[in-house]
Amino acid sequence: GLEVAPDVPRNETLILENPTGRVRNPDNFNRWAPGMDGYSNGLQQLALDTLWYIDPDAGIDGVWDNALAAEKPIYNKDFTQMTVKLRKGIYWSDGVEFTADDVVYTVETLKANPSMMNGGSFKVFVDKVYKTDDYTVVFELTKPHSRFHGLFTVRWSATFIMPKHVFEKEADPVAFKFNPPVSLGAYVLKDYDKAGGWFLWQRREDWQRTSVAKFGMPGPKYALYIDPGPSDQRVIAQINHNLDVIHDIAPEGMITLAKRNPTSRGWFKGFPWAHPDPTLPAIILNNERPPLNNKDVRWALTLTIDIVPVAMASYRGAATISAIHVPPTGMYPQLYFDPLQEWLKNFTLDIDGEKFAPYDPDAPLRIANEARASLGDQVPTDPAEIKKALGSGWWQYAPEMAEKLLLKQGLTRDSNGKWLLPDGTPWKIRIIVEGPTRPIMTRGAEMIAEQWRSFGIDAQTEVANDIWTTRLPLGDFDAAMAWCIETWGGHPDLFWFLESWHSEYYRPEGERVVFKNIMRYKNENIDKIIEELRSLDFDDPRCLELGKEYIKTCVEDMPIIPIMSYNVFTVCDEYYWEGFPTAENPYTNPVPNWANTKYMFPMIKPKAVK
Amino acid sequence: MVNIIKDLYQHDTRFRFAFIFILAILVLSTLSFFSPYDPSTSFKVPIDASPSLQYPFGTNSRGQDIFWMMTFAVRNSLLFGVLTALLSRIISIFVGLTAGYKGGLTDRILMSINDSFVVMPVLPILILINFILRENLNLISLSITMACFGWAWDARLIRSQVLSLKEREFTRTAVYSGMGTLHITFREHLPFVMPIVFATTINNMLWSIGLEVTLAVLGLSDTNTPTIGTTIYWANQHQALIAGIWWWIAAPIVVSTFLFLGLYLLFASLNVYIDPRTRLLRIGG
Amino acid sequence: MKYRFLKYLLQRVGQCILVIFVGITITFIIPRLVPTNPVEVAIARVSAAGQHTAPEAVEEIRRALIELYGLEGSIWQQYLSFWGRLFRADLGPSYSSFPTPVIELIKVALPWTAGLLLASAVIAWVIGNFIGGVAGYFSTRRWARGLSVFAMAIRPIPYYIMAFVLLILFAYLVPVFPLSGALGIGIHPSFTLRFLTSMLKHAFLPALSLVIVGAGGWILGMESLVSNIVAEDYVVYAKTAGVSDSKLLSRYVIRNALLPQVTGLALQIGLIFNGALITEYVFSYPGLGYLAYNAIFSADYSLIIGIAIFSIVGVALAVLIVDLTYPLFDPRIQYR
Amino acid sequence: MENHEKLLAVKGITKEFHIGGVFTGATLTAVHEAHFDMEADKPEIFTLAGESGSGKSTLARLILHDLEPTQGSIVYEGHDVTTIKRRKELMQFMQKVQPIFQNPFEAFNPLKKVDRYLYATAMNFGVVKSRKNADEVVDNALKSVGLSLQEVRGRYPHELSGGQLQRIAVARALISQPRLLIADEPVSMVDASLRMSIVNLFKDLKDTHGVSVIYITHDLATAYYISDRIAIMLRGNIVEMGHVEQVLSEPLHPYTKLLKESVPEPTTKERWREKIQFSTFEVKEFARVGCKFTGRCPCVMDICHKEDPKDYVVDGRMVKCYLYAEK
Amino acid sequence: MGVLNVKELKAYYKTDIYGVSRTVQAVDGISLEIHENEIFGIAGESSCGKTTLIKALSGTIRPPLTVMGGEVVYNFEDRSVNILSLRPDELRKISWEKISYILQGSMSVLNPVRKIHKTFYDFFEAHRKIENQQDFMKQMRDHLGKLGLPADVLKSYPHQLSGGMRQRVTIALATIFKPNVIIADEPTTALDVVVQRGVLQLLREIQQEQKNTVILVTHDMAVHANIADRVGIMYAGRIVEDAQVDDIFENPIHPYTKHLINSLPMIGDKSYKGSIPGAPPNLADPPKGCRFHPRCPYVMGICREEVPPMVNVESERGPRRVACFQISKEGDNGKS
Ligand SMILES: Nc1ncnc2c1ncn2[C@@H]1O[C@H](COP(=O)(O)OP(=O)(O)OP(=O)(O)O)[C@@H](O)[C@H]1O
Ligand SMILES: Nc1ncnc2c1ncn2[C@@H]1O[C@H](COP(=O)(O)OP(=O)(O)OP(=O)(O)O)[C@@H](O)[C@H]1O
Ligand SMILES: [Mg+2]
Ligand SMILES: [Mg+2]
Repeated sequence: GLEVAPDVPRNETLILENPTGRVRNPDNFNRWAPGMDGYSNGLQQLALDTLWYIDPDAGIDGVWDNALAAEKPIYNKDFTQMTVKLRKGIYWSDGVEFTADDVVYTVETLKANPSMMNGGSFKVFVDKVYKTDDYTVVFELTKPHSRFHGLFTVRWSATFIMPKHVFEKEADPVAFKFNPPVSLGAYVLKDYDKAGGWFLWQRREDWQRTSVAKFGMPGPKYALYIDPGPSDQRVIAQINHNLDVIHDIAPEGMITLAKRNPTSRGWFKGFPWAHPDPTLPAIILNNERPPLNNKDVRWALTLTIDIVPVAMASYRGAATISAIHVPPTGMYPQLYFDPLQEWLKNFTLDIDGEKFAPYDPDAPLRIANEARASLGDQVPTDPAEIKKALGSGWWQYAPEMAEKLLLKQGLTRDSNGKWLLPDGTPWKIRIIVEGPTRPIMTRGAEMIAEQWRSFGIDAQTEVANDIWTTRLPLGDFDAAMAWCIETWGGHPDLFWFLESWHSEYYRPEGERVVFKNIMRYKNENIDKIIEELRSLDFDDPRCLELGKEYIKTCVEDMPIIPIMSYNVFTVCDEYYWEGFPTAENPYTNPVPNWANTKYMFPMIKPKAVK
Repeated sequence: MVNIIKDLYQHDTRFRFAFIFILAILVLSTLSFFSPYDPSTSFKVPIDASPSLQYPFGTNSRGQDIFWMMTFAVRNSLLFGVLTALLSRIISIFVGLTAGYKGGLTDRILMSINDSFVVMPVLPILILINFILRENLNLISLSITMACFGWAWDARLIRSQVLSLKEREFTRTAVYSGMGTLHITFREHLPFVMPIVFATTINNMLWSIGLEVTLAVLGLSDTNTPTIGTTIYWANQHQALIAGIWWWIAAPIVVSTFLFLGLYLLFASLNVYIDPRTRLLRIGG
Repeated sequence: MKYRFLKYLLQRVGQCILVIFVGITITFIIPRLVPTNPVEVAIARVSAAGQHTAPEAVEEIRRALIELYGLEGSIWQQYLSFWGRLFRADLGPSYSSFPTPVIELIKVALPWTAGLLLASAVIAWVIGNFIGGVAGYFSTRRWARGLSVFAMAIRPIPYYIMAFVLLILFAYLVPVFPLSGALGIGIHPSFTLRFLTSMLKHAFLPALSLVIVGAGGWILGMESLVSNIVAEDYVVYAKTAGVSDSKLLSRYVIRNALLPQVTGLALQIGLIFNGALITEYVFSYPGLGYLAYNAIFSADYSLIIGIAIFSIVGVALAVLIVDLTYPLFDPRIQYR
Repeated sequence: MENHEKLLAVKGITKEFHIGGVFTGATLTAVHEAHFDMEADKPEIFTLAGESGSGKSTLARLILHDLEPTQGSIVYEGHDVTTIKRRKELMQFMQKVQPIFQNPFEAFNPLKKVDRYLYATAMNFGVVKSRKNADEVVDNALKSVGLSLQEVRGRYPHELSGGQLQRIAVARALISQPRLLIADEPVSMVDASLRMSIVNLFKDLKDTHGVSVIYITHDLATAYYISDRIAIMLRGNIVEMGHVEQVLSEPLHPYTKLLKESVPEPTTKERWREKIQFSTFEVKEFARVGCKFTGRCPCVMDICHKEDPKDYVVDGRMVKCYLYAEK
Repeated sequence: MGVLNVKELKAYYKTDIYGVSRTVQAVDGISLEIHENEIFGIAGESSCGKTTLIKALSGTIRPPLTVMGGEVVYNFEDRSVNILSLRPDELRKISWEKISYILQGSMSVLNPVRKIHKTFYDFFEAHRKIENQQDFMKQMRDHLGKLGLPADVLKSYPHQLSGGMRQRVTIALATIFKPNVIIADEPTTALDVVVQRGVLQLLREIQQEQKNTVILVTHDMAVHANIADRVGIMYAGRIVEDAQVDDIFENPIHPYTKHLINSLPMIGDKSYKGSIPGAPPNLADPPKGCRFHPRCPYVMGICREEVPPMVNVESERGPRRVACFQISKEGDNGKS
C-alpha cells in the first residue's frame, strides 16, 4: 500500500495541518519555555496532558472532562485553597508513574521562573503547593481566587504537567529542550523534520495507561502534523487525499472542496460548513479616542453596518452572526441567545426622544437568501436550520437613525456629506486588519469600511502584521477587526476573559492592557458583575445570570461591535478515516491546534478504502 | 513630436506594436475616469461571473466588474511605475553623471554609497520601512522609498558611460570653452546617457511594479488602492485560482504583459531611434 | 603579479567591508525608526502563549529584556554594542520565537535557500545566456525572434503568478511534483539516493519558477549584448576568414558577451532574494525567504534584521568573489 | 606686464603615472624633468615630436592644466599655473592658453550644433556680454580661419568636413584671444589634401595674430614645414631640442635619426632599404635605467645603461646623449 | 590577364530609415586590373569609397551595401571566379586560402580575450584539418619566425602586445596560407612613423618572398611612394588615375593627383604648399559629370555634363590610365 513515510502506511496515518505552519525551533519541545512555537504540531494535542478539559462543543461525555484529575477541583469556602484529586494508573511514556509530585514540581518550577508559561500567574496566586499523598495536591492561594483551576483547564491550551523525573535532572528548565518529549498522552514522537515541516507521532503500546483510554483506543496508529503550505495548497492536498484535516481555508476553498472532493466534510454537512470557534470577531473600537468614547457614536457606527453584505463579503454568507457580546457557538445559543431574544426584540434606543428598536431577527434569513443566489440549494431553507447555522439576528441597518445620533453628539456633515467631528476636523477611522493571515476578517472589515465610507466617514482598512503584540495591547488604533471576547464554548462562565475588563486593570492608551480589555472600556456595572463572579463557584447557576447582565450592559453601551463567530473552515477528508466531530455529533472541536482534539482520536476509525 | 511618432509608426514594426499596446493600456487607464463604479465599493454586480459581453473581463468574488477595476489598477500601477522610475532616474542620473565626471574623492564616496545600495536586499528593507510608514503607506510613499533603492545599479551604468565620455575630446573642448561642471554633465553628457536612461527606465518599471506585486501578495502594499498587485492580493484572499475564478488572476497578468511588452518594445525602438549612429543616418550624415 | 593580486585583494576586500558596513548601519537605523518597542513586542510574545500574566510578572520580564536587547544607553552606545554582538555572531533573540537566537533560526534555513538560490541562479544564468546568445547571433532568423518575443512576454509575469501557475500545473493538474516542502516526510539529509531524489523532486518546481523568470531577463540582456558584439571587428574579421558559425558563436560571441554578465550574476543573487521570499512562500520551502515571510507576519524585527544582514553579507561576498575571479574570465583585467 | 618676460617657462616638469597599485606596481614617468621656454615678444611655433607613447600629450596636458605635475612648475606670463586652485584664476588662464585636439570629428559633441561652443567660449570668457553681440566676434574668429558664421551656424558636426571642423576648432580657440595654442596632433586625422590648409593656418596665426603655438606631431615633414623650434621626445625625456632646420637636417641623437629615417618621403627615389628596429614593449623602455634608447640604439655604450645622460649643448641645440659628452 | 579583374563595379549603400531613403554611391563604375606579384596601392581622401571597394573585392557585401552592377573576377591557377556570384560556402573556401585581409585597427581585429595562438588555430582549422596540436604550434612558430616575430607572442593576449606588434601579428595571420591576394585596408593609419615603417617593411618582405599580390589601401601618398608598384587614385567613388608609382609621383596627369602630390611636405623643403580648395562631394548626392569638377582649376563645360572615360595613356614604365577630359580629348584628337 501507500506510505506517507518509510514504513508508515498511509491507511494507518491521520494527516493533520499544523496551523502555525513551519515550526521555527522544531527541536524544542519544552511547552513551558517562552517563545517556543512547536506545540500545535501534536505536542499539546497528543503528548501533553493536564487536569481538566472543557469542550467548546458538547463533549464526548459532557463538556467537562476530568483528565488527569479524578474529580472536579475542591475549593474551600473563601476560595483560598484548592485541592485536587489525581487519577491513578497513569504513566509517562518512559514507564514512570504520574503522581502528585509531578504536579507540585510543575507549579513550583513555573512559580520560580515567571517567564515560563503562566509562571507569572503562579507566582502571584500560589502561596504554597504540596501533596498530601501521591494522588492529592493542595494549593494554598495568596488571595481568594474562585477560578484558579482555569490555569489547569484546557480551552485550546492550559498549563500542562511536567515530568518531574526528567526536568529535575536539568539545571535550567527554561533552556531545556525536552527532546524527545516524554509523553503523558496516547502518542509518542516517532520522527520530526529538523526544518520544522512535519512531526510524526506513534500510538503508545501502553495507550491504556493514559487519560483518554476511557474512551477507547485511538484509531490512527500514526498521526502526522504537517505544514501543508498556503491555503491553495491545502485544498489541492486534500483533493489528492494527502491531508486529512485542514485547519482553515477561505470559504471559496471550502466551496471548491465541496465540489471537487466528495469525501471532504465540514462541521456542517453542507452550507455553511465551518466550525464556529468560541471567539467573537468584532469591530473593536478604541474607547479612549474621541468620538469613539461616546456611546451614541458607537451605536451610530453599529447602525451603519449592514450585516448581510458583511457576511457575504467575509464568508460568502457562511457566517454565524452575533448581535451580542458572546460568540454564538457551542452551548451559547441555548444558554444566552435563545433566552435573550425577547429582551433584544424589546430593546430600544432613545433617539431624539423617539424610541427605536434596532434588533433585527431576520438578518440570518436575508443572508441565506443572498447566499442562495450563488450557492443554490446547498443553502438551507428551514428557518430553524438557518438560525442554527447563521445565528439568531443582528442590528438593523439604519443610517437615518445613526445620523440623528451623531448630530445629537455635535458631529456635522460638510457640503460633500462627509462627517466632521465637533471640532470641525474630518472624521477618520482606520480599521486595522491582519491581511493575508486572516482573509475572512480582512474581507469583512473592508466591507464595513466601505459602508462607513458611503455613510460619509473617512474609513479605511489598514493591513498590519501581528496586531496582537503591540498595536492592540498598546491601544495604537482607532478600530480593529479582531476579538477580545473568548469563551469556553461549552461552559457559561465568562470570568475567563471578562476578569481583565475590571477597571482595576484599566490602563490608559500607550500602556499595555492586562489580557483582554483591548478596547479600554470602564463600566461600574461590569465591575460589579466581575466582583460577584469572583465570589461564586464556577458552576454556580448565578454565573449564567450574571453573564446575561453583562450582555445587556454591553448592548446598551456597545463598547465593541460584535459581528460574528470566528468560523473556521476545518475540513476533514473521510477518505481514509471516519468519525470526525460534526455538527450532528459535536463531541469535540475538530480545529486541529486545539489541545481538545485529543478526544477526536479515540473516535475516528479507519475506513475501508475502495 | 507627431512627426516622429508618424515616422516610427510607419517604419518600425516594433514601434507599431508598442504603440498599439501602450495606446490600449492608456485608453484602459483613461477609461477609469468614466467608470460607472467607484473602485472602493463592492457587490455592485453579480459575483463570479465569467467573461461575457456584459462583463468583458468577468466579475470577481467581491462583486466588482473586473474590467472597470482593471482600468483603475492599470492607471495606478502605471503611475506608480512611472513615478518610481522618474524619481530613481533623477537620483541615478545625478549620481552617475557627477561621480563619473568629477572622479577622485567625489567618485569614491558616491560609489561606496552606490555599491552599498546595489548590494542592499530591498525586500527586507522595504518590509521594515513598511512597518514604519503604516497608515501613511500609499502608492506615493511606497514609490518614493522604492526610488531610493532603485537607482544604484543604473547610476553605475551611467557613470561608466560618463567615464568614457569624459575622455572624449569634445568634453575637453567644452571645458576650454569655459563651461562649468553642471553644464558639461547635463548639457554635454546627458544626451549620450539618455539611451541608457531609457533602457533602465523600462527595467526599473518592471522591477518596481513587480515588487509592488510581491508586496501586495504579502499584504504589505496599500490594499485600498487598486493596482495590479492588489488585484492579485484580493484574488488570493478569495482563493480565486483554486476556486476556478481564473479570470480574476488572468486579467492582471494579461494587462501587465501588455503593459510591459508595450513599454519594452517602445524603448527598444526608441533606443534605436535616438542612438546617435542611426540618428546621423536619419538626418543624413 | 602576486603582489598585485594581494593589493587588488586588499582593495576589494576593503570595499566589500565598507559596503557591508554601510548596509548594516542602515539596517540598524531603520528599525529604530519603527514606532514599536521591541521589548513590548517580546513581552507580548511571552505572555501571549499563556493566559493571564500578572502585571508584576510582566515588570520582571521587562527588566530582563531591556538588558538582553542592549537597549539601554545612547544610540551610539547601542550602535557600538550592536556591532560588538555582531562580531560574536550574536543577532539577538528572535521576538517571535523568544528566546531562540536569530542565528539559530537562520542556520537551519540558510542551507536550503543557499542551495536553491545558487543552483537556480546559475542554471538560469547558463540557460538564459545560452539561449540569448544563440538568439542574438541568429537574430535575423524567425525562430530567434520568436524566442525573444517569448522571453519578453514571460518577463513581466509577476513572479508570484509564475510560481503559482507552475504549482497548479505540475502538482495538481498533472501531479508529478510534490506540492510543498523541501523533502519527503520521514526523509532526513544524508548521502542516500532516497534523500537526493526527494530533494531534487521537491526543489524542481521552485527552481524551475526561479529559472524561468531569471532566464527571461538574461535572454534579453544577452541578446542585446550579442547584437553589439557580432558587429565588432574581430567577429566580422573571423567570419570573413571562414571561421565556422559554431566556433564564432561559442568562442567569439558568447564568450565575450558573458563578461559583463558575470558581474550581473552576483547582483542577481541579491535580486533573487526577493523572488526567493515568494517562491519559498508559495512552495513552503524551508529557507530564509519562508523565515522572512513568517517574520513579517509576526512582526519579528530582530529576525528580519538578521535575515537582512545575512543577505547583505551574502550578496556583498558574492560580488566580491565574482570580482576576484573576474580576471580568470577576462585576461585584460590584471587586478588593477 | 614686462615685454621681455617669458610667455611660458616649463621648469623641470615631471609627471609620474602609477600603473598597478599603491603598494606595488610600477611607476611610469611619462614626462621627466622637461624644460623649455617660449618668448613673450617673439611668437613662434614650437614642435614636440616623438614616437607614440613618448609623453607628448602628457606634456601638453600638463601645460594646459589638465593634469597635475608630480614635480616642477609651469610659469605662464610670470605666474606659476600649476598651483591654480580657484575657478576664476583657472578661467583667466584658460582664456590665454587654448587647446586644439587631434580628432576634428571628436572635438565637438556630435549631438550638438557646432556653433554652441563658439558662443559658449565668447560668453564664458567675458569676451562679449550677450549672445547678440557674440555673432560678430564669432564671425570674425571664423573669418580668420577662412570660414564664416553663415556656413557654420546651426550645423551639426557630421554636416561638416574634417578640415572644416578642425578650422572651427581653431576658430573657437581664437575667440578668447589667447596667446598660446597647444595643438596635439591637429592634422593626423585630417586628409592629406586638407592637411596643409590647417598647417598653413597656424603659420598664419603666428604671423598675423602673434599667437604662439605648441605643435605636437610625429609627422616630421609638417613639423619642418611650419615650426621654428623642435623638441624630440623619447619616453618622457626631451632628447634633442633646437632650431628645426638644424635638428632635422642633421640630427645628432640616434633616436632623432631613427625618427627621421622612418618618415616616408613622398618620392619614389629614396625608397627604404635597410631595416629599422622598433620597440616591442613601451613600458619596458620607460622602466629602463640610463638612456631609454639603449634597447634600439646602434651606438650604445656601457655608460648609457648606467645613468641618465645630461643635457649637452652642441651648436646651440640641446642633445641628451653620451656621444656628445666630450664636446 | 591579371590576377584580379574588376569591371564596371558599382556598389551603393542603400539605406531606408524612418522613411528617409539614401543611396550613397560609394563605388561607382570602377574597372581595374591587378597583376600577379605586385603591390597595388589605392589612394584617396577619407570616405571616397576605398573601404567600400575593398568590401566588394573581398565579396563581403552586407546590407546596406548592395552591388548594383559589374564583376570582380579572380584568376587563380586553376580557375577564374567572380567573387560576387559565389555562394557563401564557396566564398568561405577561397577566402583566407586564396584571398586574405589585413585591416586597420589591430586591437579590434583580434579577439581580446583569446590568446593569439588560439586565434591562429581557429583561422587555420576553418580551412585545413589539424591533426596534431604540437605540429601545428611548431608550424606557426616557424611561420612567425620567418616574419621575424618572436614565437612567444603566440602565448600572449592581444592587449599584452604593442600596437606595432599586434599589427604584425595580423599580417602573419593573414599570410598563413600564402594567399594569392592580400588585401590591406589602411594597415598603418594611426601607427606612428617608426612602427609604420616596420609594418610596411614586413609586408614588403612577405610579398617578395611569397610572390603574391598585395592591394594596399592608404590615404598616405608617402607610403605609396615607398612601397607600391602601381597606384590607383580614387576620387568620390571612382578611380581617376592609375599608373606605375614613379609615373604618379614624377608626372601626375589628373588635376586631382597633381594637387595631391604637390601638397606633400618634405623635410628640407620650406616652400609654400597649398591644398585643394573646397571639399570632396557628398556621395549621396554627387555632382553630375566629373565628380572633381567643382574643385578643378581646369574645369571645362563638358566636365559638368559627362563622366570622363578611363583612357589609356602612353608610358614607358607600364600601363597607365586616367579619366580626365583634358586627356581624353587630346587622345580623341590624336586618333582622329
Ligand atoms: N592617465 C594615464 N595613466 C597611466 N598612464 C598614462 C596615462 N596617460 C598616459 N599614460 C602613459 O604615459 C605614456 C605617455 O603617453 P602620452 O599620451 O603622453 O604619449 P604621446 O607621446 O602623446 O603618444 P601618442 O603619439 O600615441 O599620442 C604612455 O606610455 C601612456 O601609456
Ligand atoms: N554602412 C554604411 N551605410 C551607409 N553609408 C555608408 C556605410 N559605410 C560607408 N558609407 C558611406 O560610403 C562612403 C564611402 O565610405 P568608405 O568607408 O568606403 O570610405 P573610405 O574611403 O574607406 O574612407 P576612410 O578613409 O575614412 O576609411 C562614405 O560616404 C560613407 O559615409
Ligand atoms: Mg598623444
Ligand atoms: Mg576606410
